[in-house]
Amino acid sequence: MNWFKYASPASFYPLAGKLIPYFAAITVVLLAIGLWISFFVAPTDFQQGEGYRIIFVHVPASWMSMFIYCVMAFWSALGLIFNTRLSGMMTQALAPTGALFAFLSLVTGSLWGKPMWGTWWVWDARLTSQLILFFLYLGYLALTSAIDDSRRRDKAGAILSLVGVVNVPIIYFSVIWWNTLHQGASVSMTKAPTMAHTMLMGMLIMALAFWGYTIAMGLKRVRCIILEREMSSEWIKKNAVE
Amino acid sequence: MNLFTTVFIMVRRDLILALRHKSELLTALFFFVIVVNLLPLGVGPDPKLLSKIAPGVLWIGALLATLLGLPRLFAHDYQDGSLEQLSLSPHSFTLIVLGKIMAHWLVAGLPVVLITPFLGIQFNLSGPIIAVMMATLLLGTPVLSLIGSIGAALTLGVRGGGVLLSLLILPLYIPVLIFGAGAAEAYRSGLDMSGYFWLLAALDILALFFAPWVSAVALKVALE
Amino acid sequence: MQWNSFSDFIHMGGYGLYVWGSFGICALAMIIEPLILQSRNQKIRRQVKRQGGQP
Amino acid sequence: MNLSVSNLSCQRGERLLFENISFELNPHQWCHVTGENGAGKTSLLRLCAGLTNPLSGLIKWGGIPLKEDTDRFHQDTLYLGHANALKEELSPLENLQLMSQLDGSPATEEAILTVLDRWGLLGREELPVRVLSAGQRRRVLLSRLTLKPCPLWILDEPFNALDRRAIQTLYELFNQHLEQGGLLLITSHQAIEMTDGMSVNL
Repeated sequence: MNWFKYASPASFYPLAGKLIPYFAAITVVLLAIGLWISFFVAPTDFQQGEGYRIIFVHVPASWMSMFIYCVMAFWSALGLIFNTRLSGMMTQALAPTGALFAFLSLVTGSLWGKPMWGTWWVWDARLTSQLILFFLYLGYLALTSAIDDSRRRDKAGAILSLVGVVNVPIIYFSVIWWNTLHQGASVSMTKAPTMAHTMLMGMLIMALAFWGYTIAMGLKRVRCIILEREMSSEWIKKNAVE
Repeated sequence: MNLFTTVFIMVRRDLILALRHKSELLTALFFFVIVVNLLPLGVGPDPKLLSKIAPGVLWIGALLATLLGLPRLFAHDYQDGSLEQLSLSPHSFTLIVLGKIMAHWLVAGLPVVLITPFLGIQFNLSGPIIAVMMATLLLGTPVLSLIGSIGAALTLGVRGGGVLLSLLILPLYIPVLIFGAGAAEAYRSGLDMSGYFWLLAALDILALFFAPWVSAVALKVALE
Repeated sequence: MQWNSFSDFIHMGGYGLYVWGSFGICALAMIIEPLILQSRNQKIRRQVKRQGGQP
Repeated sequence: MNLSVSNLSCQRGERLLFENISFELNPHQWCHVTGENGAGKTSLLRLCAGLTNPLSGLIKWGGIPLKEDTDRFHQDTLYLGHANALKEELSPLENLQLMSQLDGSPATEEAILTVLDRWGLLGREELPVRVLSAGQRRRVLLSRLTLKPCPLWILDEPFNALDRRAIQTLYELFNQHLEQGGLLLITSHQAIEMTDGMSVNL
C-alpha cells in the first residue's frame, strides 16, 4: 500500500468520506457502553459519593486535549519535513476539537472541584497547566485564522505548534515547581480517589469514545478545508465528490 | 563570514536606528515604570503587602515592557524591504536575526534591569532582594526577547498582529515568570535559590540555540 | 444497580447539579460541534455547485 | 556560471501564475522578463533570487540547484526589488556602508562617495534618506550595483522614478557589467534600449 498516495488532498478526500461513518459508529457504541458503566456499573465512591462520576468525562477530556496537541505537533513536523499540503490541513482540522476538549476539561474540573473542595477553582499544578494548554490552543487558532495565505498559514501554524509542544513539558514542570513552593493552598488535587478496576475501565472506554469522536470530527473538518482550498481545482470540478 | 561580525553589525545597526528614534527608545522603560507604579494605587499603600508582591509585579511589568516593542522588531524592516535584503545576504540569516534580538534586549530588557533598584526602593525591598531581582531579570529578560522574536516573526504582516502576538507569546513566558519571581520568594523564605538561577540559565541557553533559528525559519515563511 | 428510583438517579446523592452539569455540557459540545461542521460543509458545497463543480 | 531555469511553475495564494517556464542565461547575456500586470514578473524574479520556492521546477546556478548552495548563490547575486530597502533614519552614506558590510564586501567611505558622485548624489550623502525624493532614493539603491562585485544582477523595474541622466548612467553600468561577463535578469514596463537581449514572456 502506498501511503504517500493518500498524502494528496484529491485522493484523501474520498477516503476520509468513507471512514467517517465507521468512526461515528464506534463513537456511538463506545459512548453507550461508557455511559452505562459510568452510571450503572461503577459503584458509589465511599469518599466522594456520586460526585466522583464526573471523572468519566473529565479525565478522558483532559487526556484527549493533551493527546490532540501532540498529534498536531506530529502532523506539523511531517508537514515541515515532507512539505505535504495535507499535514497542515490535518493540524488545522484537529485544533478546534482539541481546544474544545481542553475547555470541557476545565469546566468539568471546576464542576468537580466545587462540591469536593468547596471552590470552583484552585491554583493547582494540574488545573493551571491545563489552563495554559487551553491558551496555547487559542493562540494556534487565532494565528491560523488571522493568516489569509494558506501556505503561510500551514507553515506558521506548524512552527507554532512545534514551539508549543517543546514548551509544554517546560511549562508543566515550572508550574509544578511553582505549586510546591506555594504550598499555602488548602486543597490539593493529588488526593484523587483510589482507582477501582471498573472506574479505570469506564474511563478508558470513554476515552476511546472521545478518540473516535475526535477522528470523525477531524476527518469531517479536513474535508471542509480541502473543499474550501481546492474549490477551483480540476479534480473537484471534474469528479463527482459523491 | 565571521559569527561575531554578523551579530555585531546587526546589533550596531539596530541600536543606531533605535537611537535616532528617541521617543520609541524610552517607551518600553516608561511603560514599565508606570505599570509598576500603578499597582499601589490598585491594591493600597500597605508596605508589607507591597513588598510581598513586588517581585511578581516587577516581573509582570518586565514581561509587558518586552512585549511592547516586539511587534516593531521586524515590522519596519519588513515594510521597507530591508528584511528581504537581509535574508539574501551571504551572512547567516539566523545570526542576523540573533543580532536583531540582542539589540531588542539592549533597548527593552537591559533598561528594565537597570531601573529595578529605584522601583525596589519604592516597594520597600531590602538591598539583597533587589540584588536577587536584578540578577534574575538579567538572566530572564533575554529569554523573553528570544522567545518573543518567534512570535514577532510568526505574526509579521498579519492583521491584528500586536494583540495576536501577546496571545501567542505570553503563555510561553510562564516558566521565566515562575523561576524569576520564585527566586526572590525563595530568598525571602530563606530557601536555597541556586536552583532558580540554574533553571533560568538553562532556559537562556535553550532559547539562545533555538529561538533565532526558529524565528529565521518563520521570517522566511513570512517573506515568501 | 445502585439506584432505587429515577429521582434517586437524577439526584445523584446530592451531586446532581454538578454531575449532570458536567455530562450535559460535554453532550452539548459534542452535539453542537458536528452541527456547526455540517452547516459549514453545506455552505461550501453550495459554493462549489455555483462554480460548476459537482460536490 | 550560468543561470538555468527549467519547467518552473509558480502559485500565489490559490492561483496559478505561470507554468513550465524554461530559459537559460549565460555570461554576457541579458534577459527581459515581460508580461501583463499581475502575470508574475516579480514572482519569477523573486524565485530566481531564491526568495520563494516554486510549486515545481528547478533553478540552477552554475549547475547546482539554488537550495543546495545558498551561501555561494547569495554571494554571487544582487537582487533589487520594488522596495528601496533603505533605512529612512540613516544617510545614504550610512545606508550604503551598512549594505556593503552585509553584502560581505565592506566598502570604504571614498569608494562610496565616488559611486554617489556618479549618481549625482554628492552633497546629499549626510542627509537622512527620509528627506530625499523618490528618484534620489532609487539612485541610492542603485549605487549598490557597483559596490557589490557579483556576476548575477536581478533587477525589478530599476528604471522607476529615474530621470534621463540616471537612466543613462544605468545603461552604462549594464553595458559595463555585461562586457565583464555579468548576467542581467530584468523587468521593465518600458522598452530597454540595449541590443542582443533575450526575452521571456509570461
